[in-house]
Amino acid sequence: MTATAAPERPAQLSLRRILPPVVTGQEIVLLGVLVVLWVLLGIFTPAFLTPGSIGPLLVQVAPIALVGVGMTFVILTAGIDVSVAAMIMVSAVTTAQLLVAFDLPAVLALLVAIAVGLALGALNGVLVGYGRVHPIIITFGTANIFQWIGLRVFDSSTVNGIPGTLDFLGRGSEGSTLGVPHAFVIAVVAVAVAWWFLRYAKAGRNLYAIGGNQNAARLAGIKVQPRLVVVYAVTGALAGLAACMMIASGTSTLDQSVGSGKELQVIAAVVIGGTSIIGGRGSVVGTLLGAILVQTVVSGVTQLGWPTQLGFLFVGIFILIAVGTDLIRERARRRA
Amino acid sequence: TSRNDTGETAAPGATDGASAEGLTIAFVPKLQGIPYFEAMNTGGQQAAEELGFEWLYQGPTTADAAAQADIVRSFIQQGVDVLFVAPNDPNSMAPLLQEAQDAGIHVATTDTDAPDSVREVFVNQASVEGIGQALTDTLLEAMGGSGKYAIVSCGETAANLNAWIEVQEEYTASEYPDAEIVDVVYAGEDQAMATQMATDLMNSNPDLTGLVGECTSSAPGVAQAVEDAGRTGEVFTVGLGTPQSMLPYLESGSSSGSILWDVEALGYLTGWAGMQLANDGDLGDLSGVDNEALTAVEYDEASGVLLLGPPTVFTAENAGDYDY
Amino acid sequence: MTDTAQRLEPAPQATPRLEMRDISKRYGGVRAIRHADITVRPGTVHALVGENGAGKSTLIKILAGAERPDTGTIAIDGEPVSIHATTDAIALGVQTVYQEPQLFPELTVAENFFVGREITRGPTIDWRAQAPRMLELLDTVGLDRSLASQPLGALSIAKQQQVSIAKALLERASILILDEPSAILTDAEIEVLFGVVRRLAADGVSIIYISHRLDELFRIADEVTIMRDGETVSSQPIGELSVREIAERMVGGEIAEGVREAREHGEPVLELEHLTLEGAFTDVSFSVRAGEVVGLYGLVGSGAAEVGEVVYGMRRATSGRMRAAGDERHPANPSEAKRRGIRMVPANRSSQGSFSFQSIAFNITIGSLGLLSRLPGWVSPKAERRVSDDLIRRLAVKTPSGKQPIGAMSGGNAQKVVLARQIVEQPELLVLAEPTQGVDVGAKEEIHRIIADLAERGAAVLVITTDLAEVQRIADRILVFRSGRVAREFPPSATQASLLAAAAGAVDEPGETLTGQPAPAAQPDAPTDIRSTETGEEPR
Amino acid sequence: MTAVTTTPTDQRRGAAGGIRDWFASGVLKDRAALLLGLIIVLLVVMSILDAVGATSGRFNSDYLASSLIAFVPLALLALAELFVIVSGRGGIDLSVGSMVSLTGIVFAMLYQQVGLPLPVAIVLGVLFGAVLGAINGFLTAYLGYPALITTLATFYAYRSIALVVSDQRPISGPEISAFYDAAKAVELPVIGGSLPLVPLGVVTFLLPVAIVAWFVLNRTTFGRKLYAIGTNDTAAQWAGIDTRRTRMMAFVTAGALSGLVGVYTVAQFASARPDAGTAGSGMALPAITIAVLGGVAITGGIGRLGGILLAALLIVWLNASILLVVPGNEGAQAQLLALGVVLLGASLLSNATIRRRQASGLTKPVSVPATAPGSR
Ligand SMILES: Nc1ncnc2c1ncn2[C@@H]1O[C@H](COP(=O)(O)OP(=O)(O)OP(=O)(O)O)[C@@H](O)[C@H]1O
Ligand SMILES: Nc1ncnc2c1ncn2[C@@H]1O[C@H](COP(=O)(O)OP(=O)(O)OP(=O)(O)O)[C@@H](O)[C@H]1O
Ligand SMILES: [Mg+2]
Ligand SMILES: [Mg+2]
Repeated sequence: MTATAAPERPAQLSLRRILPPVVTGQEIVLLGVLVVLWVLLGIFTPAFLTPGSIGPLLVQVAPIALVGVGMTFVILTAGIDVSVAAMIMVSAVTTAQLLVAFDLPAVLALLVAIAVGLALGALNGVLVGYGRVHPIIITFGTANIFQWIGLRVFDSSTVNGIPGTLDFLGRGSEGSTLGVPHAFVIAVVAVAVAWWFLRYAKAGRNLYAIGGNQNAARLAGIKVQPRLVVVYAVTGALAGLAACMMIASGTSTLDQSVGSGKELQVIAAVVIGGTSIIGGRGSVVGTLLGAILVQTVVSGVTQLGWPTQLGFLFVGIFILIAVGTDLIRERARRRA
Repeated sequence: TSRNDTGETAAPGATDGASAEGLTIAFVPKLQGIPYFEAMNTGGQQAAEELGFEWLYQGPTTADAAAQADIVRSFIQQGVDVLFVAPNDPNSMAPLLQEAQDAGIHVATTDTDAPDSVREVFVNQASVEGIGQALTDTLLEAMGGSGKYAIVSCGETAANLNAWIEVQEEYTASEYPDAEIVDVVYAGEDQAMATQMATDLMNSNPDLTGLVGECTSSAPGVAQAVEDAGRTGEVFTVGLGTPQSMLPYLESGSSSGSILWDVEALGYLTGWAGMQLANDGDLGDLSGVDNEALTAVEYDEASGVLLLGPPTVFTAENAGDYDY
Repeated sequence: MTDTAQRLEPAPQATPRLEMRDISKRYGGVRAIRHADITVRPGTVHALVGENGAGKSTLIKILAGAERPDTGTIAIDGEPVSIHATTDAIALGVQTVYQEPQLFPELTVAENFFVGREITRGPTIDWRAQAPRMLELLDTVGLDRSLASQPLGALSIAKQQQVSIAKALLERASILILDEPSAILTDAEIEVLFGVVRRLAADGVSIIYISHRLDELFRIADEVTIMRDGETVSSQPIGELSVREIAERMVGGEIAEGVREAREHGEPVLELEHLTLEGAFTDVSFSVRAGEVVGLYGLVGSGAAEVGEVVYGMRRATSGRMRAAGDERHPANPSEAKRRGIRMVPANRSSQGSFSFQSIAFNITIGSLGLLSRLPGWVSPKAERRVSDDLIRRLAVKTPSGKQPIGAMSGGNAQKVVLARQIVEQPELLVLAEPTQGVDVGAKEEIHRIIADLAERGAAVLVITTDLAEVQRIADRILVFRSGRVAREFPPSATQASLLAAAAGAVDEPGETLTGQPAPAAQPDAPTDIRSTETGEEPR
Repeated sequence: MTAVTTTPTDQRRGAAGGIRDWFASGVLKDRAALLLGLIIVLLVVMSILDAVGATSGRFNSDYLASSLIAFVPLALLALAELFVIVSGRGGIDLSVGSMVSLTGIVFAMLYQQVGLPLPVAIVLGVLFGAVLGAINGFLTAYLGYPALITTLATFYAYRSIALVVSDQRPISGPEISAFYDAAKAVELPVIGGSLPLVPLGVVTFLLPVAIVAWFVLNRTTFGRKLYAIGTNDTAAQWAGIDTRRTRMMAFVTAGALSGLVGVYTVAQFASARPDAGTAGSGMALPAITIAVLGGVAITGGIGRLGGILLAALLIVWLNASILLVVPGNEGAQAQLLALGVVLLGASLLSNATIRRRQASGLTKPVSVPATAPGSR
């Protein structure tokens, strides 16, 4: 019988061969592209590679990367969340108003923001998990509703005179230690934790399973729906934290425009990072690099003195390049 | 079925007598919820109470010509007597104003004009030149009459912002030979974007000593960027910012001045002009009005422009007096 | 069989391993199962048979916790149990291999083993603990250990099926459910499977084995329960029945044997000379004449399937000549093949064949839209109804109307529709891959008749199958494929043994191969040989 | 427990038949019915509010008709989304708004600045839109980019190109202002006298397109192929359909429709705005929302024209009604709430098609209560 006929083989397999590689090709490609870009910008602009320039850039990146972590989870489960911008808006305005009204301590402000985001995200999760409607539809719907909530809270005015409570997350000098912005550190920590979680934790690996074949995951005994609720809730919470960063890096007034258009930027960062939009494959490190890439391009165009409207043309092109290389490698992998 | 209803509902507007009784004046801003237009609303309501007409205010949630048109249409349907619009897109508003007039409504513009339209009057906060020059003068006074500066504008397509920018360019070239505008960037209505772009500009032009925030969202943005970069006193900023949002920066010195005008007064003037239109009153004489903010008002019969007066320069001293 | 007989010894009154009583299940208006009873004794292999839609899968889904029964009781080892979720079933020692492998293409084979029941240290997965057991199981089902680190998506369907079987052995089960495990396995792989099943049974595990290949049941099963229209019709030791009796009880009527009498063949319609596709098959030469049915028999991965795909233009041959429907050019794609009168029925009904929530009419006509109106590019509903109704009648598709979505049909009928699509216009050359895989006996019978009928009308037919009985039944000539080559040609009269031998490469008299050069002599490690060729196979 | 009595079998056929007919007749028609119901409810409620004087303006046919000017672009773009989404494989087009902006600018340049005759300029504008769509299509169908990514990229790219080529200034002029007549409300010929003024665009743009689109979707082989590749791409290949070309054509169609909307918005705004399709939240998300609300299954293969038109009509009239009922800023805000609630409500109510595809059994990608056994 075959079993017996099978020749002898090492009894152990090294983990590296069972788990996905530590760094994906996509991450290497992105890193390469980034290095090249930064070098070029360093050459062609006077001050791109100075702390005064990189610092603020990373502060700008932080919220995108942070929400990107959640969005990566969501897209891994073959979902998508187009309501993040609206969630940012709601928790930003709520927090800002409380800061002005009660001069909350930073910790409390953070908790409030995160709690608000968590609540909204959980609503998304419940609807996605139990509503049996495609996530893009659910989150389109909730996005509109969240926006309405946000506008009601704004109550047709801006929030003025926001205290500097959260400045330790901002662009200013309080915002960074030894030139390293705290906001960015937080984002990096979040990415690191997520990376570990997705690679080694049971719950993390199961997300890939859910994204790869939801029905099979259910039959394998994974509680799919609760997991989805958590995933969307976490995204909401991260959006809340990102909202604090935006308050901090923004001016002393907050207006309705907060967060607008961020959902597409976040999705752009995630897909540039090599996460497959159909789920089951992706990495948070890629997302971080993607977020940095997008912001580099936008800032780079400004610093080069080119018309700023060109910035997003390049973002578009980079999306195609990044995903293109991923497609090519994917084909190669399938052939091999 | 009811083709003529509109005519009937609109009739009052056309026939209504001289009194302000039952007079309804509507105002459609470019965008709701921003302090600038909400302040105009306040001024308008104040006028309504004092002069005794009904003041309606409704704006789109995004600065979007189509959304604005829907609201204008609903006001036409409501058969208001006078309709004021601050058009997002003057061209697209023109035909709608025509429709409104055909429905027997007095139409007018405020804050932003729709030049080749049937509007009866344009309530102008300040002349394009006035604003452009005030911005330039205030900034260059701080910069010591020379140096490089850049402009952080907002919506790429905003007509009046682009007009002001043109004036600034010409005026700087002619009046301040040693000064130069190195770049004009567009941040949309997004404060964070404005701040980031200002930061980028300072980095890419180390010898930059001035920044202009061309609209109410980028004015505080550029000041914030200067503060964050810790270059208050080296890089000077001015902008068109509402007093409340600029106050902290005026006090910290990161903003050398905010060029604007008494927005509530502008709203008041708009309301008053509306009443005059409805009663075929003379837009020239404000005798009936006691509002010290409206002393400098001029009316130009020919162009049908009602000018609030020269722009105000807000400083740390006076900015606190305004609650918007 | 003999050891089977011995295992039947234990006294009947021993408490049964599983007792499902009076199980009923409705889906909307459909009564999937009605008062079904089944009793499985410890250490026995219990076959569950029935036509498509008889309720087999549903019954076992209920036991596996994938569906909830409306009524009925389940007792395991005499203890009444309630199974609400798959996890409950697993906890009770019920392991299930579902009809279609329920796996995760993006995860590695190793990970697929443990999804949902990982061995953890704290929150993290403990691979040191997991790896060894998994590797053993790969050996057990005859899979190469090196596959452990492969993404599952890169494996052939058959291998994936084997993985899901191995997976089911991970935890000591008291009841193992296999729902049509053999449908996509080659005979060699089935042998391995049987070995595993026998060993488990010997250890006292009870196995519920669903299959449409009735003949194989006699080699593995101790008892058989027959289902029809959601009811359990009968249940007894399988020795008491013949294949024919079982088949008749399944359909509740007589089945006529379809015999194919030899007849004159016309001109060659398909001629292959030294055709080669890298990694699939090499130097293949044969021809099919008008009115002739040629059977390509080979194990999965033998390369036979790819031959069909090349002929139909799904793939490009790397070298060699091909003359199809009087044209030297290799068809660039199926649409070109179609234009030349070449049609092919794909192997996988659901993923390659059906437009699930479109109507039957849509499914039948979609391959011949040209017929649906005189002016090109246009579609006339009348013509559509005419064409589809005609084929529904011709192929005796069991449906009240062409409006019904194909997704609502069982395998047999769905297969007929997919077949119908390719014979709307009488094809000059018809290629069929696994035309009756997983189709119940009744439908199988009818499909074979249809194929024969097409040949009668002058079509050249190439049937590519891994089903021995089938190829014997319908082919005028049988080409046995092995390791990407035509190993030998047989007449339909050849014995199953010799066919299987040629396919597995066990026995092979040199000189008798079509391709001339002596085929490799009998090898002791034949299966390894097969594996090595399969690994060269390209995943779809 | 041997032979089956025929009665239950018959009952099964009956029951299963009922469900089958319901399914075959389509959850889509269901959706259309739902939307129609909602529209009627809206009209009734509003008429009552109007009667009791709870509305700030008369709610009458004139108002409903005049608000249709916003109906045209919304419906056309939702239709564009229908083609792309139905083509399956995660088909979706985020770039329609940008295409509208860009084609609008190009059209205005050709018409206003180059001075081409109007029909020529319109045709070229639409063709240009088709080219933009072809780029999306090529990237997606032939190079294998996921549609969401392709169109996210081109959304950014087209948008910035529109701003750059127009030097971010709206293009306007006498000709274009006159072109507003193509969109403005007029009296329809012959029967017009008895009807309210209908925006001309409904007749000149929407109606013809809708009729053509209906035939394309239901009476042409392209339509069949479109639904086929959306339902099961692999099976479509095996059926000998050129899936890439079909999918490409879906995007080209979407591009052409966006181009048409680009031209229309020029008329509607009496100027070509480089941000016409991207201002505020942009036109793409509403279009997708309308398509989904109209019963298009985001997973492909399902979607009908009628649903789209009804969905667009519902939203346009709902928005118009809200403005009459809710005064001040709350009015415009309430529109957001309404859209969200309607979308969620409708999808959660009748999501049967999608549910069948995702959830049900272990067997087929989709399955419905079967009849095969019952009907024998
Ligand atoms: N999820 C479902 N929804 C509705 N009806 C279903 C569902 N699953 C099964 N059915 C019904 O239950 C009956 C039995 O289905 P089942 O899959 O058990 O048949 P089967 O015996 O497994 O057929 P096959 O041999 O083709 O696998 C079918 O006729 C069908 O009508
Ligand atoms: N999830 C489901 N929903 C509705 N009906 C189903 C479902 N699953 C199976 N059925 C019905 O059960 C019957 C048998 O289903 P099944 O999928 O087992 O057939 P099949 O697997 O194609 O047959 P076979 O596998 O024996 O060829 C069919 O009538 C099918 O419509
Ligand atoms: Mg089956
Ligand atoms: Mg089954």
